[in-house]
Amino acid sequence: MKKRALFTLAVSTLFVGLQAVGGSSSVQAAEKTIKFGAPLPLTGALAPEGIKIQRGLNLWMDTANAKGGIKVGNERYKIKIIYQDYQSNTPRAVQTAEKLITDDKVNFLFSPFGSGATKAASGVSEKYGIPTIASTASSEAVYNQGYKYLFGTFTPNITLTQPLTDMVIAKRPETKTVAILARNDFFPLAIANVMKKSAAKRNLKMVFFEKYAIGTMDHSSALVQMKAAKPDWIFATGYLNDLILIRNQMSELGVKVPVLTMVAGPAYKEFIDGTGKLAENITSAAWWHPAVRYNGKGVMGKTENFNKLFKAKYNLVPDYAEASATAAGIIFQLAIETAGTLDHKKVRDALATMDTETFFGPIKFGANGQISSLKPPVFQIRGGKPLVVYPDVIKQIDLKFGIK
Amino acid sequence: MSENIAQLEIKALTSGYGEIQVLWGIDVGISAGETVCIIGSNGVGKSTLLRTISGIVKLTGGSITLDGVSLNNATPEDVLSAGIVHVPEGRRLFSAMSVRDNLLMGAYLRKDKSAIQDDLEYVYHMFPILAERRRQDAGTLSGGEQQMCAIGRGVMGRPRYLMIDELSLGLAPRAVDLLFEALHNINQSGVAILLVEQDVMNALEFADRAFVVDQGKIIVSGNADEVAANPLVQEAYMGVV
Amino acid sequence: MKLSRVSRQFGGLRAVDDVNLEIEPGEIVGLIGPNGAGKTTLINVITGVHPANSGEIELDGQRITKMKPHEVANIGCSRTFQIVQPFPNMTVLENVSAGALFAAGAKNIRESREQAMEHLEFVGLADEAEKSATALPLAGRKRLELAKSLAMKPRLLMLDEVNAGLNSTEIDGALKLIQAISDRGITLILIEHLMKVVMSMSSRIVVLHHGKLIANGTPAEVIEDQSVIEAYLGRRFAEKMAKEKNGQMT
Amino acid sequence: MLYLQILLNGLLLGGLYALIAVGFSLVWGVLNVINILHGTFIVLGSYIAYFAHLYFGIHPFASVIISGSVLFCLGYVIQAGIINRVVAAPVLMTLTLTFGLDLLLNNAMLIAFTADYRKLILTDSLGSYDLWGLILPLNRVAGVGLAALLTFGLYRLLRDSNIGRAIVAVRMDREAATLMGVRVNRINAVTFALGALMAGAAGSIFSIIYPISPINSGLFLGKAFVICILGGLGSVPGAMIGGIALGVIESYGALFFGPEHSTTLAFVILIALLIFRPTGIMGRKGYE
Amino acid sequence: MKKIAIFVAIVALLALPYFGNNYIVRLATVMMMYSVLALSWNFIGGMAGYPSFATAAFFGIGAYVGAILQANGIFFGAAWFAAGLIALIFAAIMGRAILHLRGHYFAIASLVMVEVLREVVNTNDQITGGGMGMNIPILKISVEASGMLFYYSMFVVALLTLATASWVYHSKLGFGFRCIQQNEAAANMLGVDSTKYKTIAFSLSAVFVGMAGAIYASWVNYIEPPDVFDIFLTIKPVVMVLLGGMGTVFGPIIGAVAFLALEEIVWRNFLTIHSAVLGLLIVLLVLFLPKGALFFDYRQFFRGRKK
Repeated sequence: MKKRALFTLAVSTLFVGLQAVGGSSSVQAAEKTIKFGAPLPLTGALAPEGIKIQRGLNLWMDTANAKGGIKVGNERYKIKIIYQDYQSNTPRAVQTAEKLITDDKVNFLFSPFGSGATKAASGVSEKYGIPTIASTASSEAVYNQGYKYLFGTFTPNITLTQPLTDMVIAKRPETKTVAILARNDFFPLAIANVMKKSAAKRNLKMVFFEKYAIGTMDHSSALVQMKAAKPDWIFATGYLNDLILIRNQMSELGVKVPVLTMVAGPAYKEFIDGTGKLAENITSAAWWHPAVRYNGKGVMGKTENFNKLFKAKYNLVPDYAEASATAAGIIFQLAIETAGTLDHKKVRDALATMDTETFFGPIKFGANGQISSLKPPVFQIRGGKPLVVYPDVIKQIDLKFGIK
Repeated sequence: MSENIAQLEIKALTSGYGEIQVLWGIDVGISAGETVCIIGSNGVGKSTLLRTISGIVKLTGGSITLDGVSLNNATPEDVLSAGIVHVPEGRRLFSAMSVRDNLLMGAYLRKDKSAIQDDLEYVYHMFPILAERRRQDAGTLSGGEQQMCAIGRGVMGRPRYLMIDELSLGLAPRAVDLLFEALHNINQSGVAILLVEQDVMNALEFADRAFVVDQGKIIVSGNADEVAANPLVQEAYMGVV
Repeated sequence: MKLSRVSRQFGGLRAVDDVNLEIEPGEIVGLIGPNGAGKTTLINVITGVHPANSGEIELDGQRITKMKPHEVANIGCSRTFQIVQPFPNMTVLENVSAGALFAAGAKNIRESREQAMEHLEFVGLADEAEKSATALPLAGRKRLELAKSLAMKPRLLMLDEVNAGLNSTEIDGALKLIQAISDRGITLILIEHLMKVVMSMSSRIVVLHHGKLIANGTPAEVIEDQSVIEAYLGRRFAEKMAKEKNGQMT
Repeated sequence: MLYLQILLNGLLLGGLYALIAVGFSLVWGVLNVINILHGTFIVLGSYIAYFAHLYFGIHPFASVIISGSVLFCLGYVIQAGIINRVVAAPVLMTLTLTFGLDLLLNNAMLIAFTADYRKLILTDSLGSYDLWGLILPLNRVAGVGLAALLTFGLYRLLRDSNIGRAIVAVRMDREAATLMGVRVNRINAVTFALGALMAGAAGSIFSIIYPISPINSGLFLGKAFVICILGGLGSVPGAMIGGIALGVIESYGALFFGPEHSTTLAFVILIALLIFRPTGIMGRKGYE
Repeated sequence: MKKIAIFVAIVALLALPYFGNNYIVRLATVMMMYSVLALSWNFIGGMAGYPSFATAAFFGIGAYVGAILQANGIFFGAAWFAAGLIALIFAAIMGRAILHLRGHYFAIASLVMVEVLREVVNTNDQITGGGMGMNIPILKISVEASGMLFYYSMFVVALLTLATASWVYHSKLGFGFRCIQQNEAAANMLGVDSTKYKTIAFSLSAVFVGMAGAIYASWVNYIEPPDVFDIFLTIKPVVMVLLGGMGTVFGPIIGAVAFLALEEIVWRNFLTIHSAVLGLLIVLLVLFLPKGALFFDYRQFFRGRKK
């Protein structure tokens, strides 16, 4: 009896507390706001990625709001982003997206993280006709569903691997063989498959192609086998933790190779911190890099300015995921301001016809909604920093070979 | 014997498990250095009596005192510290532990390292076979050796009162003789012994005094020889008069 | 019921050692022996809990040696436990109806309840039917155990220490009940530590010691048996008694 | 040579695995509690090592002492304060309880340290040694060496110390241990704390091998499960043999079936073992 | 009284899509799904007393079987039904193999089933899409219609599960489960074929979960191994049943509703610490109310008048 009373007390206190917290946040709607929904993986396996996107979005929101918000016609609206954690669980992301639309009544939506979840959730925004920008989805399969309301800031995966392949072969013609080790997961596997295609196109011989399970704690067997195949080029995909572990184990097992490419991670500061000297000479490609220089429109202005603001807010150098999230916000803002209304259909049309430039790069979407104007840079880690080696316009340094 | 003042005093003791009462008012007094045996058939509460004294089972009424100090609410640790050691029925050795480690467990509460070593030697001296098998797992010993180990483990607690439950159960006669001899020696060193035993004659021959328990009460008590002659004993066991 | 050369080992220990035994329908057989003699193990062997390592067991000509416990139960061979094992979260009635339902083939729960009620009346627990099984005192639980076994409509019933822990009036009651059960034509095996109890009841007594069958005969024969006395009271007591007896004779 | 190298890799991995499992196995064997918190404890140990290195320059092998002590205290408090209240309850209860505690602690770490992967990098990394073509990754060898030392230390503690014997005694016969004057509640808490200590120490060693994030706790826990079943419960040698077996199985599994199947293989073996030999390779006989 | 209450509840739930918005309908669908999971787990965990952690395995099997069949052009209703059937067969076979284990060993064996299946699905990418996940053909009907379709489908499965639970509870089968739960050895002695009964309980805990998994897959259009073989799918039903009362007919449903309510409130209001709050609740629940938070009230309520 006593225990039950105690529990009831605890639970009811909790409920009251919950209501208080829940209530207070929705009270102050005095000034006009535009609500953006952002279902993100803030906990679970993808939490690091989710937090990056949140950083990027927050930077946009704060910067834009500081400048008075979004101008719609003659009125100014403050930006409000409603975050929901979908716990790195894709179906939950779908559910969350729907909740944001029907329950929180958001005007616009940002996609969940990655191609898989974006694809799954895009059905919901299409259903309700909510313009949605995906800041981290690159697979063409996501955009080839015939949806009208989905736009994405990442070019197809092949735009990452093809320039890389071309460049490696141009600079080092004796490159003949390639080995691929891929995480058995949506994006890493997709990029590995694309790499396979790019390699085949250039007549590189595939001497090793293996997938590893999610949560693999030891890559030594695969690496020893790979070493025995003596490839000229090793291409490893996965997320941060996988790539850090693979790089460390490569060094432990004395796997040496002329070219080592890793996707997606080397662009992240955590990767360079986590591998130290071993990061040196690793190549990678991403959709954006802080070294790019664009004379952007919108609240961020030039790329340099974005880098500065980001540094000031987080004391970090932004990476492509963070930049893409900020860019997604700016794209929305530009589209809404162009449309001069919050009407979903009109904003959607503004997005579809958009042709402009931001700090992130030139923005123009293809017929399927995926960005077509972006030229992803290839970069290499040199002296602990990712430096651009391609395209030539923004090149910071020449590609160097040899991984110890 | 009767002029000895009882130091372990049990009065009107009742106890049991949950709602089931097993002991219905036991009165026993045991003096220092005495040997006492408790006999009676299965399930009459002999083991429960020992378990209540050693604090595993909570008493529900009556009192247990040692030298006038109440042990009514004592934990097994307190009882042990007070000098009462219980060698449980079925030996209950730590079977995958070596003989030596089992013996050392008996001295768990003691801090006097050198004295523990001495006592270890004393036990080995008393049961040379244990010395031989000190590294062997206790579970691999024969029944008799296990009982020796259990008694040795009890002795390692430096008891003033040693309570032994079912000494000879399932053991060969030769082993039983050895054990009784050892108990005799232990008793000679000043330790009082409270023995629960089914081999009536052996028990009565060994003990100074005896109690017959039936249905949670003491029905016969007195000098061992007198008890041996009492026809109730045989009845209590075999149902024949 | 027929056991031929039945043995069961646990590790190195022969808990049941080469036991031969025949029991006629309707008999009351007392199975006795000191602590650890293997009585309960023998029951476990018969009921299939610990199947025999060797030997054969037959019930009415049917071989039951390798049967599982529930199969043994279903052919009319039931037992009670030394330590009573009611289902704690069920009522007394539910406990008994379980026996009727699963072993005696009651068609549905209602029928099993009706049957159970009869058995509860028989053992004198009808008034406690709706009580929780754990609320019964020990004597009541022993009766419950009996009712449960009876509900299984057994041909052979093995009673494992039904009297342990009871006081003398309770024992008298239990004995009457056992007699009544026997009067229904059910073959009984009484496992007892106490000879006292079985003496009056049994037509035949079987004594186990160290897993071996050391005596098999009428109560009067068994009580005089030297090895039985030795098993019970210890070697010396037995010798002493033998001496006394010899003394009387000469 | 390839096979030999993979055997070596498997053994090294197995040494680390053994360290993951040994504390978990101890708690399971003695308290009969499946400690879902174990993985999170390991991660916490890694963070302690990481910050000790970052701010004070303490080598992770030295910070084993710090993380071990911190985790010991934390474990003691959690057991004595919370878990002990239901230690006698059925499996389901204790398991659900530690699951709830794990959600709590893991979330707390997520907030305190964020989910970002961190990695401790040694300034004076030992590199590798080439032994007639066989590559010895020295950092890992040293880590495994320390792991073996710690495991052996626990083994000796359980065998030779008074408290260790008491732990073993409680595991084998709770009531008999009580009769020896052992306070079972205290031993429970000490055992749990020792389990946490081993987890913390493992975390310290792992900080130079694995990226650190609260997300990793599930991985460690999963391995601990498999190893315990492989090696049998509650014994130090069992955990060692189970760990090494798993390491070798995974390594050769990756070679013969491809890396994507190596964990599956381990699980399949585990389920087969459970079905046919639930006491593990070592059986019940293995003891501390 | 009891019948009226159930009738009112059913009518209210049937009418729900006509009053609630899409989000409410979605939430109600989840509620139905949770009820199915909790009721199903209760067969093996609550009634028969075996701590099964295999729920996610059955759910995943159902989801993938349903998805694969639909991808191959099978009508969705048939695919859902087949999914339940396959889950049932799988459980019956696995149950035979692992139900002789007890306590922790059984718990782990059932848990490992989830891991093995996830990996098997992950690596057989020809059939399952592996790590790339799987898309389920979208039904060509309106948003509202599809929301209602999935809600009602889940509702029917939940009702089916409830009806089965109620029938089992009052039948010989459930009686046997309870006997096993309380004392398996004694149950055997009474003639309960415990192997058979346990296998039935395990299979019952699979069939409806399999169907729910298949409906779920169709509902979200996209599944991937870590999502449908999710350890939380295994743990949540346990917490729900603990919350509502083990081994009862309605307890699991009440637990499921309570859990969902808590989950939603916590999830909405404690963005970054929701799992900690959930953890705290679980801890409080186990420490203070091991018999179920809502155990007593409704039991009295339903039982009180009968006698």
